[in-house]
Amino acid sequence: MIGNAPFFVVGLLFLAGLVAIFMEKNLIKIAVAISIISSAVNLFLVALGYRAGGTIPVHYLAGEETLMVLPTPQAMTLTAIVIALATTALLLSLIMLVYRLYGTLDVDEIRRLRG
Amino acid sequence: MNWNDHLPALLLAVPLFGAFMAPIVCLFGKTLRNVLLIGISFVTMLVALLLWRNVLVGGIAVYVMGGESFNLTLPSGMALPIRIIMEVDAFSAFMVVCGSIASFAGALFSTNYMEKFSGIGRFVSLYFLLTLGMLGMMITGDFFNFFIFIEIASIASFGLVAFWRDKPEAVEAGLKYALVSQVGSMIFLIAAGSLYGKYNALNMAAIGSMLQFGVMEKLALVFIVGTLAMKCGSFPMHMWLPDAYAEAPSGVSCLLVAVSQASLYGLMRVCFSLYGINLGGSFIPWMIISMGLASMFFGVTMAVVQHEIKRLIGYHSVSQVGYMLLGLGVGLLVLTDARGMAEYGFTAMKGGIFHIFNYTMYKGLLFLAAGAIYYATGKRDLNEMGGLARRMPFTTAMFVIAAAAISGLPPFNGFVSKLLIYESVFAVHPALTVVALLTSVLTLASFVKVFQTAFLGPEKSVFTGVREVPSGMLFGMGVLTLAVLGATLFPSWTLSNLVEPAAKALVDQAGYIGAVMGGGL
Amino acid sequence: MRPLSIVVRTGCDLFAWFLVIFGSTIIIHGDVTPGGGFQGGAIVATFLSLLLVAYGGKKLLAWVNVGIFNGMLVFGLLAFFLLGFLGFPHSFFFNFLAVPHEIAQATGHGVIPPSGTIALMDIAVGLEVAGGLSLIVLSMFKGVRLFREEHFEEESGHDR
Amino acid sequence: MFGTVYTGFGYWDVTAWIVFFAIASGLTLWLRAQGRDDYKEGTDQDEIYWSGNPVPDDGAEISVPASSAYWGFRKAMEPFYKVLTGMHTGIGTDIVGFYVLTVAFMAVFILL
Repeated sequence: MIGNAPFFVVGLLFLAGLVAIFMEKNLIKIAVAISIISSAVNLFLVALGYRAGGTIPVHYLAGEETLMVLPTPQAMTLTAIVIALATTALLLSLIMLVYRLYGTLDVDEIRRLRG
Repeated sequence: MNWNDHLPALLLAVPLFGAFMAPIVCLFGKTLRNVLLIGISFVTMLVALLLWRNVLVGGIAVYVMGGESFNLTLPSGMALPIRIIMEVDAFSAFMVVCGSIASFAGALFSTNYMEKFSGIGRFVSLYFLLTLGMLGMMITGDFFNFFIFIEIASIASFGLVAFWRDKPEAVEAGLKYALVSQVGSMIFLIAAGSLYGKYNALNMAAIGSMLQFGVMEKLALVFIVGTLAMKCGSFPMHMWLPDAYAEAPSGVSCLLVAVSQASLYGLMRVCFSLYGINLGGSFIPWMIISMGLASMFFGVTMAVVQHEIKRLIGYHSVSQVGYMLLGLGVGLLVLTDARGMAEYGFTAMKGGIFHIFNYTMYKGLLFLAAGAIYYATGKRDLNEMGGLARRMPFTTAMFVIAAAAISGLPPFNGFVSKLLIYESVFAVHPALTVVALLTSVLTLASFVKVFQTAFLGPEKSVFTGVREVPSGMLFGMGVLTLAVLGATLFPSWTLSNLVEPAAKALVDQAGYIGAVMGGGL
Repeated sequence: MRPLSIVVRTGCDLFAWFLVIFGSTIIIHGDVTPGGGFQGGAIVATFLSLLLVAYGGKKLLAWVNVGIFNGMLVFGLLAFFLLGFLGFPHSFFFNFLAVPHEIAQATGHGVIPPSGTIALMDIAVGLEVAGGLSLIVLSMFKGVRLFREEHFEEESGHDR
Repeated sequence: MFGTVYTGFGYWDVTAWIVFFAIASGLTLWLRAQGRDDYKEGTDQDEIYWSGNPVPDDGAEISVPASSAYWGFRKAMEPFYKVLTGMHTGIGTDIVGFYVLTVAFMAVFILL
């Protein structure tokens, strides 16, 4: 049973992020919700590579002939974190600009482009 | 060391080099920066054409990044390919040619269009990163690498859509596109992770060879189809597209059109080559067809009532994507039924793929023409325009060609691809063709409105100072006009050399998998 | 932001450069430890944010020379591209400096680290990320005051 | 000369269309030339007939604005457009909502 616990946590985190996007009115909280979703996906990727009792997948540190955890999901997670950093930085800068130009952060008021 | 084998890597290395060199070159003044912008995008187009010729002659081009030799896909008896493999078959080569022509035309256009703005060094590097992301999406054979290229293209397009950071609408459009695209990418990543978790392979060909259609694969397929359909602007998820295309600088809108085609390519690559024959049931093909129909009809009904020129063209791109989804959806529907495929499925796919080429060309031309009007008059609202044909003859001529091509008037290339789609889709169900025809009529109606109000009509005193746009922009539009006229005058050549090999490559899933898994040596 | 008290500023003076040293050790040992270019670069970038918090905006913007971070960014990017390009007779990112396992085992760790270009690419990425993240911190800080005091000339192009 | 495209149900030939276009335009130009030959460029015959009133010199007053084009179409489809434009609210979270709803709809129906 313990084996599937991380995937339940991923489901809960993802739902929390998704619900927060729709319930929140403030743009910065929506950006936080999006980073919650991306951390949920990172946890999902890392949990994929886990082998029970595996050690760190670096020969230099772990020595020879031991059961190792899969390294590829860790590389995928690292890249996903790098991408999430870049998108969050750009998203927050855009939110800063929107606050400068619209004077508000309420997502319902930022709708000059409609129809 | 034959350079022909290294073309897939060169195709990505050249824009990457352009993006990294841009900050340095911009220190040495404007002309050197324009030379970099035009030169690098021209070289990318050359490499793309060479790669297309190679693939046409030599079959699927496989390139292993960082391997001993470029085609060592399964080193020393490994069961699965371990490195990132670029797999260029006829369909991706066709898409690379369309994308690089659009990128070259946009670069030519942006040299004059952006000269009055500051921060053009960042614009050039973002432009090349967007081209890199688009071309990478089209040739990569690795599924997680496809996600990385989607992200490169998305981040570059957020920055470019919100490039005029003091215009509130541009920043709002960039923000909304960023919100929906970021949620979509995370859902796509879950699909990529679950496919990796079950098959322990990231390479599309490797996953395709081992894939059985279970519950987890169904969910992964739905997440991928949903995200990629959102990125290319199909109906229920299209609302970011008219905002983003209208508010971006016009050279960038021309490239964004090709970037949305890259996600359409990804959608078709996953449906045809990854899932292919074991795409259980016909729910996904019918879903793609219904999304195509909805995008067509609601896109064009929204476009007819617009009175702002770039938003109108943006809504038209939503409806034109509907045609491609319809054509390729019908191809997907009859993938397993050989008689249906021979009778009308293959023609529908040929129509859909030919429409991708035509759409990228004339839609880019429309955005550039709208940008030229905006550059010359400074206005975007159709109510304030009138009688521009007197002062801007070249732009008017190119706009007429593009408008005739998009509404499918007989001699032009839009008509040929729509004809292929009408006749083949009719065999599936007449209602599909009725909606397609109705959309084409409404497209013609809205472009007659745009042409009459913007170009014809009496001379307005406020536009006496208007002059024809500088030559860089005219050359940019000229490249796309040449492509439209080429496909118009030589439809059979274009079909047999560009479109047919692409359709055959897309249908032939075994060939795609064999190129990588079949030892590759 | 106003500069903080003298206690914080002296603490920051003492501590700041050790951050950079710690970050660069993670970068340099990137290929044999779980660290690497990105994580090391991120730590080096915290040097600038620590200064920004301790000394406030005006003093930092007067002190810092953005050209250095631009130079690091572009140098790291071009070094990464060049290392990829040098592998060309074989393939784009070929690891042409790698020492085969048995030779490295026999002679112990020579001057060139056994992982070849991966280590050099790590250092290039570390430099690039350090420059890039510092630029992000600086431009986001400038963005806070974008329209207020700094005279923001309207983009002259589109409202002609 | 330019080759024909066979679409499985019919064919499309560019040369045939160009030949037809040349004949048709020749015919129309000939018909146009049959008009009255007392028409001279640049005289008062070129004046716009604005139902008798003096024509204003600035073209802005007499040009038809774009938003009034197809007003009948817009008026006839009023209920349809009220729903359609109502759907395009332009709020950021609505766009994400439509996307998540579509993915959920597809997930439900594919698992059925």
